[in-house]
Order: sequence, then C-alpha cells, then structure tokens
Amino acid sequence: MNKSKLKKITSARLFLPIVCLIAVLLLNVIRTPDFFNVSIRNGVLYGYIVDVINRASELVILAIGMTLVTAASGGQDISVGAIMAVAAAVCCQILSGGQVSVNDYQNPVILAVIAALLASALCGAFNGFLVSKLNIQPMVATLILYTAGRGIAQLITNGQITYIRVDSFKMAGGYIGKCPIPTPIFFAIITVVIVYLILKKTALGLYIESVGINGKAARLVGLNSTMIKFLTYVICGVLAGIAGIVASSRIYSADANNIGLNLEMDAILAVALGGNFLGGGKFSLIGSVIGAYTIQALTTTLYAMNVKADQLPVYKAIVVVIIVTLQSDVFKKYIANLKAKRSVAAEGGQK
Amino acid sequence: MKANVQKKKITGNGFLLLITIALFVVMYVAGMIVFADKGFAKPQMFLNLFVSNAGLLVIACGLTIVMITGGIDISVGSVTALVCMVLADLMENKGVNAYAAVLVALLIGVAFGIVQGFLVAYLDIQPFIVTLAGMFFGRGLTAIISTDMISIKNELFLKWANYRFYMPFGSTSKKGKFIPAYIPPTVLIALIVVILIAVLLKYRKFGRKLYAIGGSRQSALMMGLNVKKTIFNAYVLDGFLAGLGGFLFCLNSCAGFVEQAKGLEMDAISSAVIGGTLLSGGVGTPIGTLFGVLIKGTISSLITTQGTLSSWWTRIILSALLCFFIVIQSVVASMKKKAK
Amino acid sequence: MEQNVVLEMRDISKNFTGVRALSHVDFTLRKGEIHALMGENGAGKSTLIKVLTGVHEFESGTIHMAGNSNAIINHSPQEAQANGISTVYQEVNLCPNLTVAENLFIGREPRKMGMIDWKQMNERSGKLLESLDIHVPPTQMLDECSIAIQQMIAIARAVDMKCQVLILDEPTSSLDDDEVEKLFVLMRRLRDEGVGIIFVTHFLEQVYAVCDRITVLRNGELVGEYETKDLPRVMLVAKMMGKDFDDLADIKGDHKDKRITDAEPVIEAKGLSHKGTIKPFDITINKGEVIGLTGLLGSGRSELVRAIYGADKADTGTLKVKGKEVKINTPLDAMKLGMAYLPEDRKAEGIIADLSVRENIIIALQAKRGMFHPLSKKEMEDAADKYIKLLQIKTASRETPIKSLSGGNQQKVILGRWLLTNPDYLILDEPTRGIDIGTKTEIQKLVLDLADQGMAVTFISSEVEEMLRTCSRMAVLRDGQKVGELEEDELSQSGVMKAIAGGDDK
Amino acid sequence: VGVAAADDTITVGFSQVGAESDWRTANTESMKSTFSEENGYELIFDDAQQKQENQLTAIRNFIQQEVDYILLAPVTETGWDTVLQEAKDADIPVIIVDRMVDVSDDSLYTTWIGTDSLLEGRKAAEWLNAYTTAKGIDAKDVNIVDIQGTIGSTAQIGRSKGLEEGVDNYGWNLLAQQSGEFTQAKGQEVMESMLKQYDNINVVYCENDNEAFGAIDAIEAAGKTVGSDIANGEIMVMSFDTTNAGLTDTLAGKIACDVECNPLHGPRAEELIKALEAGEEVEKLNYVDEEIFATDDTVDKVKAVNSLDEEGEYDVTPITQEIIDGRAY
Ligand SMILES: Nc1ncnc2c1ncn2[C@@H]1O[C@H](COP(=O)(O)OP(=O)(O)OP(=O)(O)O)[C@@H](O)[C@H]1O
Ligand SMILES: Nc1ncnc2c1ncn2[C@@H]1O[C@H](COP(=O)(O)OP(=O)(O)OP(=O)(O)O)[C@@H](O)[C@H]1O
Ligand SMILES: [Mg+2]
Ligand SMILES: [Mg+2]
Repeated sequence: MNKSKLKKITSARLFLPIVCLIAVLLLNVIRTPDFFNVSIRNGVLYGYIVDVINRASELVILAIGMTLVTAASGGQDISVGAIMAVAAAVCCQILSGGQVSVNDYQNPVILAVIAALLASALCGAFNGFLVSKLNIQPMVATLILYTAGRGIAQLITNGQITYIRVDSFKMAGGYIGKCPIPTPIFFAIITVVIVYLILKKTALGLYIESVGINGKAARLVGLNSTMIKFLTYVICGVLAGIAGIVASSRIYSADANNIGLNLEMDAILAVALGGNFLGGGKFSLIGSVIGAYTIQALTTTLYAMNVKADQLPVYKAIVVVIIVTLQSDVFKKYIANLKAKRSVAAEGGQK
Repeated sequence: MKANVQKKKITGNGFLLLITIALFVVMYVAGMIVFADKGFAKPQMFLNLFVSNAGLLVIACGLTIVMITGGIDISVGSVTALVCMVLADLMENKGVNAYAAVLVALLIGVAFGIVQGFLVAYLDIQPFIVTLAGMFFGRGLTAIISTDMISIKNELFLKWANYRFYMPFGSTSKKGKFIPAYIPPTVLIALIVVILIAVLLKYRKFGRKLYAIGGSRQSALMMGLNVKKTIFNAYVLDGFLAGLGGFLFCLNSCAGFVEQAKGLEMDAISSAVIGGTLLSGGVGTPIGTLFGVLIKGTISSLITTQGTLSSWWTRIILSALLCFFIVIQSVVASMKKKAK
Repeated sequence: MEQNVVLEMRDISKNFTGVRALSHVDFTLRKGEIHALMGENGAGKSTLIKVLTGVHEFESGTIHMAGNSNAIINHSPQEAQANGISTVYQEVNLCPNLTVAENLFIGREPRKMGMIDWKQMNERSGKLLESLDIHVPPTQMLDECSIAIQQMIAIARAVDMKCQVLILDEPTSSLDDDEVEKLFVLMRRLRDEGVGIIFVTHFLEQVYAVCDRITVLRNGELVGEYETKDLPRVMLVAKMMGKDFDDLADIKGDHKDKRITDAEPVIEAKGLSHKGTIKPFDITINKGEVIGLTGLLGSGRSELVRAIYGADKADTGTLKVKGKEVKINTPLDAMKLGMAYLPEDRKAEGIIADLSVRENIIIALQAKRGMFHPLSKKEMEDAADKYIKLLQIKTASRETPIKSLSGGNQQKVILGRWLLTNPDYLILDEPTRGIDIGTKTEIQKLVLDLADQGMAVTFISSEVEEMLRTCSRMAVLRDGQKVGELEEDELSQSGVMKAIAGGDDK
Repeated sequence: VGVAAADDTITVGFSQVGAESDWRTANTESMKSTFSEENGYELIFDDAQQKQENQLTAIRNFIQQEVDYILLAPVTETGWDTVLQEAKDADIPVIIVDRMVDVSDDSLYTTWIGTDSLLEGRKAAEWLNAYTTAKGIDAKDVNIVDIQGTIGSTAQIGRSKGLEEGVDNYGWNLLAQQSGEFTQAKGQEVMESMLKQYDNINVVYCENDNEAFGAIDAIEAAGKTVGSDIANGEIMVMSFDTTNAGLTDTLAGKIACDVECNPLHGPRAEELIKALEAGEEVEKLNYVDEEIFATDDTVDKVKAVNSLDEEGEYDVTPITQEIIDGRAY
C-alpha cells in the first residue's frame, strides 16, 4: 500500500525536477549553514533563500512564456532578453519624457506600462508572424529580434541609460510600502497563477499541445495551428515585457545593453530542467517554474560559495549535466533494471 | 516512363539553394554598383569575405552536420574561445611548440565532441541542453586557464598566420599602385573542409545515414541503421571541426581571451539556416552553408562600407537585412510549393 | 531444433507499463513457409515482431535461429538484419526527406571505390520498382509518394535484402487487390527460394490464399499453431475472438428496406477541384446514404473528399451543404457545417501521438466548441469511456498515450473522435485499415446504423467487398477524375471491377 | 558624397568596440562630432558589437576603401599584429584609441590615445590609503570587497590590479572579489550575497559607477548606511567612471571617491591627425587627463605611478554641483 503510493509519487512528472531543486538547496546547508535563515531586517525579509526567490522572478516569468512557445512550435524564442530591454526602454523613456535622469514622472505610469507591454506584444507578434505564418524556424525567426532588439532599445533611449529616480517606480522591483516581501515575487506568483488559470479554464493548453505534437492532425480536427502558435509568441512577448519592467524597476533605469542579458538561455534551461521536451508537445508549466528556481538557487549558491563569476559557468554546466542525466529515460531505465536485478537476487537468496 | 526517370527534376531543397545563391549574387552585385567608389568592387573585398570567415565557415560546416541529424551545437563559440586560449597559453606561457599546441587544440574539440556526443546519442539528452552546458563549460574553463588576454608571439604560428597566397589578379590603388589580391592559408583549409564534408555527406554511407536519421529517427532505427553510433560520430566530427575552426579563428586573431568568439554559435547557426539547413533535421548541405556565411559576411561588409550608421542602427539594419533575406527565402519556397 | 526450422521463439513474455502484451508465447517458423500471425487488435502480433527484431527488449524467453547453436537476442533492428531477419513494420517506417532509391538502399548503398554510386543505385532501384510494378521515378522524394506507394517501397526494400526470415506486418492494409496479388506472387517466389515468411494481416481471404500455417494469438497469449488446410475460416475466427462468430452475415440485408426513398441532399458539389490533385467533379450525397468512392491506387479518392472537407482548399467550384451554398476555407468551417473526416494516413494526420486516448477522442469536439468553452473533466471522461466501450478499444486506461496502443486500436480512437462530434456528414477514408475482422464488421454495422439515423456517409476502402456491403451508391474515379457512378444493380464485384478498369463505359 | 567630397577632406575609418555603456556612447559621440563634414572630414564608422573578429573585418574593409587614417578602439589588447601589418603595408597610419594594443612591433601603429586603467586603480588605492591614514584607521580594520568589472576587460584588469597592489602594500583585508559585470543589476546581486557572507565589510570597491549604484541599493536594503564614516559602521563605496549620475551620488556622499575615466577622445585624436598631416612627429602614447573626485577634502593629493612607470601627483577635487553641471557627460 505504502509502497504503491511511493511509487506513484516517484513516477510523477514533477518528481525529478523537485528532487533536483531540493538537492541544490541541500547542497547549501552543507556549505552555508545559514542558507535557510530568514530574518526581518530593516522591516523586510532578509536571507539567502529570499534572494533566490526574489532574483528568480524575472526568470520564472520568462520561463512560462518560453514553455508555451516551446510546446506549440517546438522551438525556442531567443529574443526574450532583448524584448525585456525594449519594454524597459519604452517604459522609462515615456516616464522620463526623453530626459536622461528624472526625479518625477513626466508622463502617467499607466501610459508607460501599457506602451511597454504593447511594444513587447508587438515584438512577440513579429516573432509569431515569422514562425506561424511564414513557417520560419523559431530560433532563426527570433534571432532577428535577438540582434535587433537591443539596438531598438538603444534607439529609444538614445544610447543612454535613462534613470527614473522616483520611489514609486522602484516599487515593482523593490517593496510596496511596509510589505516585507519583495514585489517581484508577487509578480512571478501572479503571472504563474494567471497563465495557469487561463490554461486550466480554457482549452488553450490542449490546443497548444496538439499543435505542437502533430500540426497536420491538429489542423484536420479544426484547430487553427497558425493562430495558436502566433498567440503563444504574443503571450511570450508580453511576459517578457513584464519581466523587463520588473528588471528595470530594480535598477530604476533602462539599461538597454544589460537588462535581461543572457536570460534567454537560462529560460530555455529552466524549461528543460522542468522536464519538458524542447521539441514541443506536452508541457508542464510548474515544471518550468521549478526549473527556474533551481537555476537561480544554483547561481546564488555558487555566489555564496565564493565561486568567481567567470568560473561559475563550469559548475553550472556540471550541475546541469548531472540533473538532465538523472532525468533522462536511459538513466531511469538503467536504474529500473538494476532494481529488478536486485529484487531477483533477493528472491533467489530467500529460496 | 523512361523519360520521366531521366528528367532531372530540381527537388525542393535544390531549388532553395539556387534561390539562396541567386539572392547572394544579386545582393553582391548591387553592393558593387552602389559602393563602387568605396572599393566594394575590388576582388580583395570579395576574398575578404573568406579571410574573415574561414573559421566560422569550418565551424558552420560542423553545425550543418549535427543539424542534419536534427541536433544542434551551441557550444562552438565557447570551444573556439577555449581553443584560442589553450593555444595562446601553451605557446606563450608553457613554451610548447606550435605543432603540439595545435594538436592539443584539435584534441580539445574532439573531446568536446566525444562527451557531448555521448550525452546526446547514448543518454538521449536533448542536444540543446547538452551543448548549452558545453557552452557554459567551455567559457568557464577559458576563464580558469587565464582571465588575462594572451597575445600569441610564437614565430612559427605568426608565420602561418601571416602567410599569403597572392593571386594573379588584384586592384589598383588611388595612387596607381597595383596590389595583388591574396588569401591566407586559412581560407584554403576552410574551402578544402567544405569540399570534403560535401563529398562525405553526398557520397559516403555515414553522410546518408545522417540525413536518414534527421528525416525520421524512428524510421532510421527500424531500417536497421545504427542510429546512436551515427549520432555520436556526428558530434565527434562536429567537435573536431569546432576545434579546427577555433584554430583557424586563432590564426586570424592570434590571441586568447575570455570574451572571444562570444555569440559565434548564433552566427554559425544562422549561416547554416540561411544556406538551407533545417533545424528540424534531414536537410542541408555544406555548399549551402558556405553561401550562408558569404551572405552574412556581405551584409556586414555592406554596412561597414556604408559607414555612417550609429551603433544601434547598425544592429537594426543588420537584422532587418537578415530578416528580409529569410522572409524572401521562405516566401519563394512556399510559392514554389503551392505551384506544385 | 528441427532440421527445417529457421526461427524458434520459446516462452516469450513482454510487459509494457500496465499492459501484459505477451505472455509465454511460442512461435516456430519453418524454412520455405508462409506463416500467418493472426489475432485481434492488440493481441500482441506487432509486439512479438518487435521483440524478435530488437525494437523492444523482452523479459523472458529464448530465440533460436537456424545456423546458430546459441540463443540469440537482437538488441536493435540492425542486429536483426545482420542475423538475416528483414522486416516491414506495421507503420510505414521510411525517411520522407530521402529519395525513393535511397529509402530502398540506405545502409547498403552500392559503392564504387568507397563512394556511393548514385547512378547504379538509381538504376537498381528502377529495376526493383519495375519488377514490382511500382511506377515512381527512383529520384522522387518519398514524401511526394502516396501512402500506398510508400508501403510498396517498404516491402520492396525488405524483399530485396537477402534474408532467411521476412516479416510483413500488415503490408496489405493500404494496397488494392492488384497490388496484393503482385505481393503474393513475390511472396510465393521467396518461399520457393526457402525464405521463411511471417505474414500479419486481418484479411482472411489473404491468409487462405497464401499461407501454409497459422499461429493465433489472443490477449498476448498463444492460442495455437495450425495448418491452414486444417483450420476452416469460422474456426479461425472463433480462435481469434474466443467465441463463435459469423463474419459472412449479410449485414446489409436488414438495413436495405428501411432506406429513405426521397433524397434529401446534404452535400452538393459542383465543379469542385484542387489544382494538381483532383479535376473538377460533381457529386451529391444524400441524407441517410452511404456512398462509396472507388478507383485504383492514386485515382484521387482521398483528394476528392479532402477538397470537400477543406483539408486542401478547393480552387474552383461551388459547394452546397443542406441546400445552402457555403465557402469552406479550413477544416473548422467544414466541421461547423457538420462534417467529419477520418484521414487515411493515421500516423501523420490522425493521431496526436503523445496525448492520451481521452484527449485524442475529445479534441475534435473541443475544437468545434472553441477555446473558451472547455469540456469539463467529467464530460471528457464520460465521452472517452463511452467510445472505448462502444468501439471496444483495448487500452490500459483512458489516460494512456495513444501512441502506445496497437495500430488497430488507434484507428478506433480516431473513429470515436469523429463520432463524438455527432456529424451530419461523415467521411471515412480507409476506416477499417488495420482493424481486425470482428471489429471491422462492427464498424460496418455502425456505419449503416448511423446512416439509418440520417447521417450521410462517404466510405473509401481498398476492399471492394467491404464497400459492397456498406454502400448504396458508388462513385468511380480514374486519374483524378470522377468518371461515373454505380447504383443498385451495378453494385457487384464484377460491376465495380469493370468500372474501375474503365472498360465499356468509355 | 558629391562634389563636396573634394580632395582636401580627410577620410577617417573608426572601428569602435560597440555601444555597451554610456561611456562608450560618449566616446563615439566625441569622435563623431569632431570628425564631422563641417570640420573637413569624412568619418566611416563601424560598430564591432564587442567582437574582435568584426574589427579585423572592418579594418580590412577600411584598407580596401583606402581611408587616410584608421582609428581603432580595440575590443581586446591582443591579436592585432596581422591586420595592423596589412594597414602598414597599405601606408595607412593607425591611431589606437582607449585600450592599448599588445603588438610585437611598436611601429605597427602610429600613436595611442587613451586612459590608463592601472593608473586609475592605483589612484583609488592611494586615495583609500591616504583617507584611512588621515582618519586614523588601522589598515587591519579596513575590510574591502571588490566588485570587479567584466572579467578580462582592460578596465577590470587595471582597476583590480591597482587595488590588489594596495592590499599588498598596506595590509588591508580583501574579503572577496566577485564580478558584477559592470552592470547595476549584477552589482546589486553580488553585493547582496557578500553582505550575507561578511558582517564586517566597510569598503566596497566598485569598478564602475553602475556597479556602485547597485551596491548602494543592496547595502541600504540590508539596513546599513553608506558613507565615509567607516569608524562608525558606515560602508564606504568607491567607484570609477565619474558619469553624471555617479558624481551626483558622490555629491550626496554615497560614493566617497570616484576616479574619472574620460571618454572625450575626439579632440585629442584630431590634434594628432593635424600634426601628422603637417608631417610632425607625434608622441607614441597620449594619456587623456583624468581627475579624481571625492565627497570631502580629507585627501587633496595622491601620488601614483602610471603604466609607463612614471610617478605623478594628482589632485583630488571635492565635488560640487557646479562641477557636475559644467561637465560634458
Ligand atoms: N510502446 C508501447 N507501450 C505500451 N503499450 C504498448 C506499446 N506497444 C504496444 N502496447 C500494447 O501492447 C498490446 C499489444 O499491441 P500490438 O501492437 O502488439 O497489437 P497487434 O496485435 O499488433 O494489434 P493490431 O492488429 O491492432 O496491430 C496492446 O494492448 C498495446 O496497447
Ligand atoms: N502507382 C502509382 N504510380 C505513380 N504515382 C502514384 C501511384 N499511386 C499513387 N500515385 C500518386 O499519389 C497521388 C495520391 O494518390 P492516393 O493513393 O492518395 O489516391 P487515392 O485515390 O486516395 O488512393 P488510396 O486512397 O487508395 O490511397 C496520386 O495523385 C498520384 O500522383
Ligand atoms: Mg500491429
Ligand atoms: Mg487515398
């Protein structure tokens, strides 16, 4: 009875991603015993684990979009980092009214946010158009904005870093009033919940999976593959826009060159670590979210262990390989065989 | 019936390659006309496309191979950086002779190929993730070897780097001096690699297996092909070419440093794709990839020659041209499909 | 091992998660015999073959082959080939991106000085194809060939390899009688050369036409091995199903007289065409009527219905549905007008491999209802359960991915998918392909029942007999053109044959 | 183009690293406004997007275009022998801008203008020494963390080295070194992590202003105070670049000392070209002048040795609003 329950748990899709996350976190306890200590300092939560959850927020938001795009089109959107920069640039440029640094808003915040989200939706729509309508391979289609995006962002900010030194602007990346929890965490949670609800309350999830698995069959059962793929890219764009606004609020500026830099690779990694197949089809949103936290936990861990930033990738690579190996079917089969052999041996021994 | 067999039909992919080549020619000739007064029409300008991209070309050929199997390798940029760094470190700091250093460099490429190939082929892990890890690993290792820039001063190595094959043709400078066009040995090596790979893919069993696997892995398996071993070999070959490409790259830059060849993987991938390789596998040729490299090189060259764009406009125009190119390719291809 | 035995499998067991696909199965193949492997859908025929050829690992049992004193285990199809086993699997397994010639020769290309000799390869392919009467240029890309041609190519590839054992898993499912006859000639020749042939099929006539011996499986267990001549048809069917069954019942009989006389057209096509595949045609399909489409392979039967359904958007002509002129741009438009289309290529256009049986069943209805009106969990489960029961789909559970079902059961799921949408007009393109004889009759009955309830049905099948049993009218196609219609009296085996061949009605 | 492009216009090819920072943008602007058409130049500008291979291509392109001068702001110090030889063979003088190039033969380039990041680092270290000495703080009580620039960049190498020499010379505690990649976000993240590891940090040595902004935010978020009063638990932040925003923070007392890194190389480059046109000899190395700004006047002068081993004395300017307003970038 108990055994079958255990088996059910261990064979669940999310089991391995969760185990990996826990393993990475446990690694910390050995090296940095106070890793899980959380205290209130200066009126806010303070501790490594808080940093992990806080810092992972943008990655979580991106990973959600990346999951949908991957599932529907079997390819990845490598322009999300650049789209973040565009959204940040639009937002800050409107708020600053074109000045390099301002201490008051020059335009209403709502206008800036809407414009930023529109811009990122537009970027997503561009990618979506190329992929779904013109049938260009996702990585190549998004390569265009990947290279152009930061150029566009710089064009918008005139090549300068635009500072918005207004306290309320810092809220999205900092804290709201006396709330001790960093705001980005809320952003991440809310986005996850909204997307999750959309997938749950509509048939979009099923549509996306069908289109990703067999586009021809999906068309014949009446699904509009083009539209669905397009839609996932737009969603991915908007989510990147939200992540961009959070990131720019953290540094209360639009740094076209650095906002979201190299984040696309981490987002793709998060999707894979969450147990999702990068060739499209079935997906698990929560898996990707767990993957995103795993990556950030790893980064924070390595910082806490004083690993140099330039050597960090080596360790990251090793951990990634270990995780994906553990998750690979071949390895699972190997373990299963081993177990079977052992049980046979045990049986033999009993006789 | 007989006539039907004999009639040489241009298959879909061959047609795409023709379009690509035609577009390249149109673009280059347009450049020659518009920028005639800026030396764009000089033969050396054309040869420079090869001079600058010899390393990239070899690496992109390697990528073409793994992409035909339906895989991908995004570690090539890091491998290139690592190879350059190892070459520089061995020759300058460890006093190793140039031949031995080059051998080590090539072995590094092969080692990457073996490990990545093993993970992809035998453990069945997604190539993107494996090579993403490879990308992290290579870059990190480069930083561990040295965070300083190392300039290569080894005489033999510089002799290779500076060697020139002069052509019987050339151009006349403003001052009326005749300057013969040239190519360095790197270009020769790269072109030989392209030809060898083209022959390998078309006329060797190994090459055809790659296409079969890319077309349908399941079917290839069922038809009795050794899928795992073939994929493994593809990655090893790709790793070797990444190592060789890194060496050619190093002959061009003669230096090792951490940030080198960043983003090279994207250049290589997009070159291969522009040249008609499908990321989904089963389709692609090194000749196509050669033109992909030339097209990207020409776009950059046009922008440099124009010379008044600000930094951000450079990026935007570069990608706009790339976009234009990809879209034209796709539209023409789908028009052809419809016409059938 | 006996002298004339080439292959002996003993006590083979194989489990998939949750399914016992084979349990203690024995199988013996002799030199120079054609041995039928029979059983209902999901009985374990394909699994036995895949175990033998190294696609699947197996838990227990031994395999012996002639000329080898030790037990062998094939770890991959490659090893199986090396051991002299050549196989055509149930689902066509060829590479769409290669030419026909390459698909025939990949892995064993003729070479000259280490280099592949393309010229020789194409020539040899040409000869091979010609010898089997397959008319495609060797340089054509495989994905430009119809599924039937692909199946022929897969067979050609397998027979061209020198082998001791040739396995054909439902090779005839997409072939018409002519092709089947060609295949039989070939099989007999190979048998006479001493090759042992394992032949899986659901067509009883074919079994009795070529097979020397029959092994029957049921639910993964061996029922027995018989000489063909000792086992009458009825007995065979009884062995397969585990109960008596009269497959020759005239199912049409009791339906005939109930037919509605005054025609009420559901579909009226005028001058509909699709460039390159089907020339302009007119067709009218009435309520409560089953109309069959017949013709040779590649005559354009599939293309005709695809043009109606909007799978390939029609270039010319008009279409009226229930008297109203409509414009169909996408399959969804057609579905909204009450059409349903079961495509012929199950693997490429039918199943959504990684989704569960439940999801595969409800997907069409869900698409029709739209994204914002999702079916509730309960609705989905009820629907799935209903069709699993109705069509007797053999599956571990409704949440099993469809790709792990046997071929015939996959087909049933797809059929269930369309029935669930409750269409007015149902298009069935080879609906009984790969379906066992019991279920086939069930499906034919079902089609007639549906027609009785007022559904218009178009039925395409390579099996003339099946069509005769179900159809009240037949349209004949030749070279992408509709050349005539057959009614009532003309509906006989010979009448249809004559019409297809294009004899006197020209 | 057109008739205006008479013979007396000088064509200059400028290969720039990229547009990766405000500093770089200011540098590009300076060149563009100096070598304008009105001033009698035709500038062919190429943005290498941080890739050395692009620069090699661009220079070969300039050679084919037969420009009169090549300005090169190299991505790296190394790897220039071959292409500079090609330029030399084509008789085109090359002026190196900003970072130095490391070539086997000095004659491959004509002259160099730029900043000396090692000197910048040394200035900062000397300033810190002078400051702590003046405040009577024991060297053993100075606990420094170094938020480094992008590893391998010239600025990072020089600035880190300057600090490391200071640590060796004066016996400070260097608790940790970690790269913040010259960005505010990374600077903040790294500082957050360091604050949790070490309770006793009192000096944060940031290798550019953006990192300093991030570090300041992290420090304040952790409930600590930024300032110069180390003795009373404040954390001192030092920085480089003296961007407008950086100096504003210096004025506010958040950055105790900001060492300049001057991007305005255009006018100096023009001077050199004019001299070369006139056939004059020019100096091989031309450093642009760089200042030191501090919040207060505790230290008024520092002595430091530049990359050429020349010792110099440099004034430290207490920052004022007028100074900030009067600056061009
Ligand atoms: N890959 C798989 N994973 C899980 N179960 C499987 C797999 N392949 C087959 N099965 C199960 O094994 C059983 C036997 O399937 P098999 O394909 O051998 O049937 P079959 O006799 O060939 O039927 P058909 O006539 O429909 O082709 C079925 O119940 C099927 O669901
Ligand atoms: N024997 C053949 N030789 C050459 N080409 C063929 C042959 N059979 C089919 N084709 C090609 O395949 C195309 C599609 O044929 P397809 O088999 O789908 O038609 P069909 O009438 O629906 O037959 P079926 O439903 O039996 O498969 C034809 O238009 C033709 O070009
Ligand atoms: Mg089967
Ligand atoms: Mg058909």
